Order: sequence, then structure tokens, then C-alpha cells
Amino acid sequence: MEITVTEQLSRTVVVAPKERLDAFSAPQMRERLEALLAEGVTQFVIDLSQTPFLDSAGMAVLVSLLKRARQAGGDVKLVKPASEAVQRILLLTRFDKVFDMLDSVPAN
Amino acid sequence: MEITVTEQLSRTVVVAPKERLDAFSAPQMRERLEALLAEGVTQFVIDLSQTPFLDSAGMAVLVSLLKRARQAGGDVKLVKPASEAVQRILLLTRFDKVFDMLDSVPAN
Amino acid sequence: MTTATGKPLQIVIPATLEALRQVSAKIEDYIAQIDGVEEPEIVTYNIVLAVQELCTNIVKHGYAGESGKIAVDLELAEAPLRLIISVRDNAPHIFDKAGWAAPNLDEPKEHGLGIWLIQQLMDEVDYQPAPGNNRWRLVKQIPQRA
Amino acid sequence: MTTATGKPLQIVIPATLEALRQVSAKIEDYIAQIDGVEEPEIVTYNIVLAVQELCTNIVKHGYAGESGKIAVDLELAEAPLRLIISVRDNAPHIFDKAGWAAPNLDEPKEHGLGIWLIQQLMDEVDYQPAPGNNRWRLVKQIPQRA
Ligand SMILES: Nc1ncnc2c1ncn2[C@@H]1O[C@H](COP(=O)(O)OP(=O)(O)O)[C@@H](O)[C@H]1O
Ligand SMILES: Nc1ncnc2c1ncn2[C@@H]1O[C@H](COP(=O)(O)OP(=O)(O)O)[C@@H](O)[C@H]1O
Repeated sequence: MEITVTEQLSRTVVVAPKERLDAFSAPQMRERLEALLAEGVTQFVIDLSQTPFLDSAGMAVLVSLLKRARQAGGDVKLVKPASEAVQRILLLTRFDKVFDMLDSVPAN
Repeated sequence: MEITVTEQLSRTVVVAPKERLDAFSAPQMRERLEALLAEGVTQFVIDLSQTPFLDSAGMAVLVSLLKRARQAGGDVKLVKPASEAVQRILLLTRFDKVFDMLDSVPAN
Repeated sequence: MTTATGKPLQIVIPATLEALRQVSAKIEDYIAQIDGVEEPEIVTYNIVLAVQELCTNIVKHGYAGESGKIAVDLELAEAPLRLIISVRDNAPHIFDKAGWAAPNLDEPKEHGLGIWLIQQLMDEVDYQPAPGNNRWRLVKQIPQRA
Repeated sequence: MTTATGKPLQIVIPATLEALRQVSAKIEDYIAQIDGVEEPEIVTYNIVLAVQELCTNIVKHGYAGESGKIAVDLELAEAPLRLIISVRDNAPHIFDKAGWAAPNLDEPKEHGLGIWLIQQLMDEVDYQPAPGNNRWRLVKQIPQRA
């Protein structure tokens, strides 16, 4: 039988904000992500597991990244925050429908 | 703000059977996939777009691969068959619920 | 409406997985002769798949490694137009109809889809078991373009 | 049932995004003094987030780059126990309540979640606009463990 086998190497960048992601720190996070997009990264995992606080300015950075990554043929997945309070806000704002939610950073 | 950035390189293997995947050819396909699993591949895309026929023996090879890839922390996605008849069988057997279905091979 | 033109056809093959491809090809050719079939690709595919599943079982479970033959008869009946497929084998094992249970499709399974697929794809499935003389009869209506 | 022990508290900060972190910290401390709060992490988080959204808007849209101050008053009221948060600013711009519309959450948006979140998270939201003297009043019931 004819079976063709081809390989794809893909690079995923895991970005983990470990402090408040709010209106004050969002520009720093945005800058960091812009640099990665400029490098050609299109597959992102944003690891929110250790993010203690996330406001709408922080969420805006995630949505903006999602749009740009998808435009470039990639995607953004979120690792669930450990904080239940943050988790509930992601449900309230339906971010769990917009992003693929992961329980933990995928092993490789 | 403390933001950690880590990178993951991952290897996806795209396997495209271009002839009937049936009880006769399934063992060949299985052997090919076993070799890839043995090499450590865990992310698979099985491109069924050019597979003209798929019986339950062919499907069994896909399910077996899925189980083993998931055990190893990976996954198997299927690219939709071009043949509408084959597509309908995948719906009937609910394979579209068990596997992530892609419209085409992802561009890297 | 059109009339069917197919004459009855008998296919006899050795009971090997490889030889089943001849059965598929002949069924395709047989249905291709019928005029006015609606969605011919789908109808043909479904019949070919059902017969493939049936004959695979005969090779794997009926003859179970022994050599033998499988005879497949195709015949058209009218009003409504339908394809009647008879399959005979001389395999030592029989299919235990009473012990069969439908698969749970919610969990991905590697086995047990074959008989279920045949039932889904055919309008009638009849089985007359007898060690050394098993007979299956499958009937499928052939939808006609208006 | 327990009684609330908090005295009223006033926080005054410069209208900068960085200084808002002091507001969050002080609200956390204030709520931590209250005995018997049910699901304290969730309640505290939701109040801190609502005030954060409100003050961010004052910095970004109210003062819009100009310097100024924001005053946040916290006060407890009883029966049922609730936290009353008053926020005052002297910003030149006012929030146009009439022109506001709820966001469509089915499409991911980069803007327009702030006011909506405040409404979702608080029990009462009252706004008295006046250029140079805007006043907000937020009320949130503090659920008590049985
Ligand atoms: N022709 C046959 N002769 C003997 N046993 C059969 C035959 N066909 C089916 N069986 C039995 O019925 C079971 C179910 O068949 P099937 O639904 O095709 O699933 P699978 O072949 O994947 O097990 C088989 O495992 C086998 O035990
Ligand atoms: N304190 C304020 N002063 C002036 N305008 C405001 C104020 N708060 C909100 N607004 C206006 O209301 C809009 C909606 O606010 P909001 O829901 O927080 O979303 P966002 O700030 O992301 O636009 C703002 O874009 C702004 O035009």
C-alpha cells in the first residue's frame, strides 16, 4: 500500500506570567508577546496557573494575541489558573469558550 | 513583572494512506505506525483525504494508535476524507467525536 | 424511472483478505450498470463496505486461518428496486447471533464494529448458520432519482 | 453569625495604573478583618476586580493622561452585611452611561469588558457624573457562613 509519511517540527512557546496581569503590567506582557510574534512564533501556551490576578486589560492582551496568532495560522491555549476566583472570571467572560483550556502545560 | 518564557519543539508526523485501508492492508499500516511509536513519535496526523476506502479493520488501526499515542502523552488527529461516503461512515461510527477532525493538513 | 439492466452475478473467491478486493470491484461494476441511481457513490460505497465486513469476518472468524472459498451472489429485484446479496461459505465456525451485542460507540473500540455496520448499512440482514454451510442474505434498496 | 469589625477606611492614591495596586492590597486587608465570610477568596477577588476595573477606567478615560487623584472609601453596613465602596475623582471626563451597551461575549473582544464586569460582580452600581467631581458607589453583600 502507498503510505506517505512526512514530518513537521513545530515550536510552541509557553509564557507564564507569575504576578498580577493587570492594566499596569499588561503593556510589558504585550511587548514580550509582540517580540515573539515578530520572531515568527505562532503557537502559544499562556500558562496562567501561577497568575494571581487578571483584569480586563490583561484579558485584552490575551485576545489580541489570539487574533494575531490565528491570522498567522497558529493558536493560543491557556493553562487554567490555580486560583478558583480567576477561573470563575474566565467562565463569566466566556474566555473558556474562546480559548482552548488546558489543565497543565503539555509535556512537550 | 516576572514572566517566564520557555520553548517546546514538537514533532508531528503526518501519515497519508493513499489506497484502500482495509483488512488486507491494515497490518502494513499498523506496522508503519508501530515503527513511528517505537521511535518516540506521539503526535500524529492521519491524512485520510486521499484514502478511498476504510473498513472496520482500518478504523481499528486508528483507534489503537489513538490509545497508544495518548498513553504517551500525545494525540492523533484525522484529516477528513475527500470521499463523502467515507466521511459519512466516520460520522456513523462517531469517529468524528473520538478524534479531532481537521479539514486539511495543518501548515506546520 | 428507469429499469434495472443487471443480470444475476456470481463471484467465487478464495477466502483470503486480499481476494476480497475482487468482490468490492465486482460489486462496484455491477451497481454502475444500474440506471438512475440516486447518490450512486454513497449507495455503492455502503454496499461494498457491508459485504467487505461480512467477508472479512468469514475469513478471520469463520475459516480462521483455514483455506476455503466464499461465494457472493448479486441479484436485482424490482418494485422497489433492490440489490440482494447472498454470501455462502463452508467455514467450520458459525457466527453466534444470540451472543452478539451492539457496540458502545461512546468509547473508541478496536473490535466489534463489523456486524453493527452491516446492520446499519443494509435494509435486511438474514443469517442461516450451519458449520460448513453458512448462508447470509443482505438486501439493500437502491434509491432511484425521481 | 459574627459581627463585622471593620471601621470605615479611606484610601487616596495618585491616578496612575501602578498606584491601583495599593487599592487592591488595602481592600484585601479590609475584607480579611471581617469574620465568618463565606468563600472569602472569591468574594475578595470579585470586589478587588470590580474596583480595579473602575479605577483603571478613571485613570485611562477620566484623567486620560492628566495627573490627579482617586479617593476610595470602604465602609461596612449591617443586615445584611455589605461592603459599600465609594470612589471619587476630579477627572475632566465623565462616563457616558446612556451611550453604553453590553458586550457580545460570543466574539472575543479587546475592549468593553470593564463596566460589564463591574455590573456582574457588584450588587449595586450607582454613578453620579460631574466633570471634575465624579462619584461612584458600589455595594456588595458579604455572604456569611451559617
Ligand atoms: N462469520 C463468522 N464466523 C464466526 N464468528 C463470527 C463471524 N462473524 C462474526 N463473528 C463473531 O462475531 C464477533 C463480532 O464481529 P464484528 O462485529 O465483525 O467485530 P470484530 O470482527 O471486530 O470482532 C467476532 O469477534 C466473532 O467472534
Ligand atoms: N471613568 C470614565 N470616564 C470616562 N469615560 C469612561 C469612564 N469609564 C468608562 N468610560 C467609557 O466607557 C467605555 C467602556 O468602558 P469599559 O467597559 O471599561 O471598556 P474599555 O475600558 O475596555 O473600553 C470606555 O471605552 C470609555 O469610553
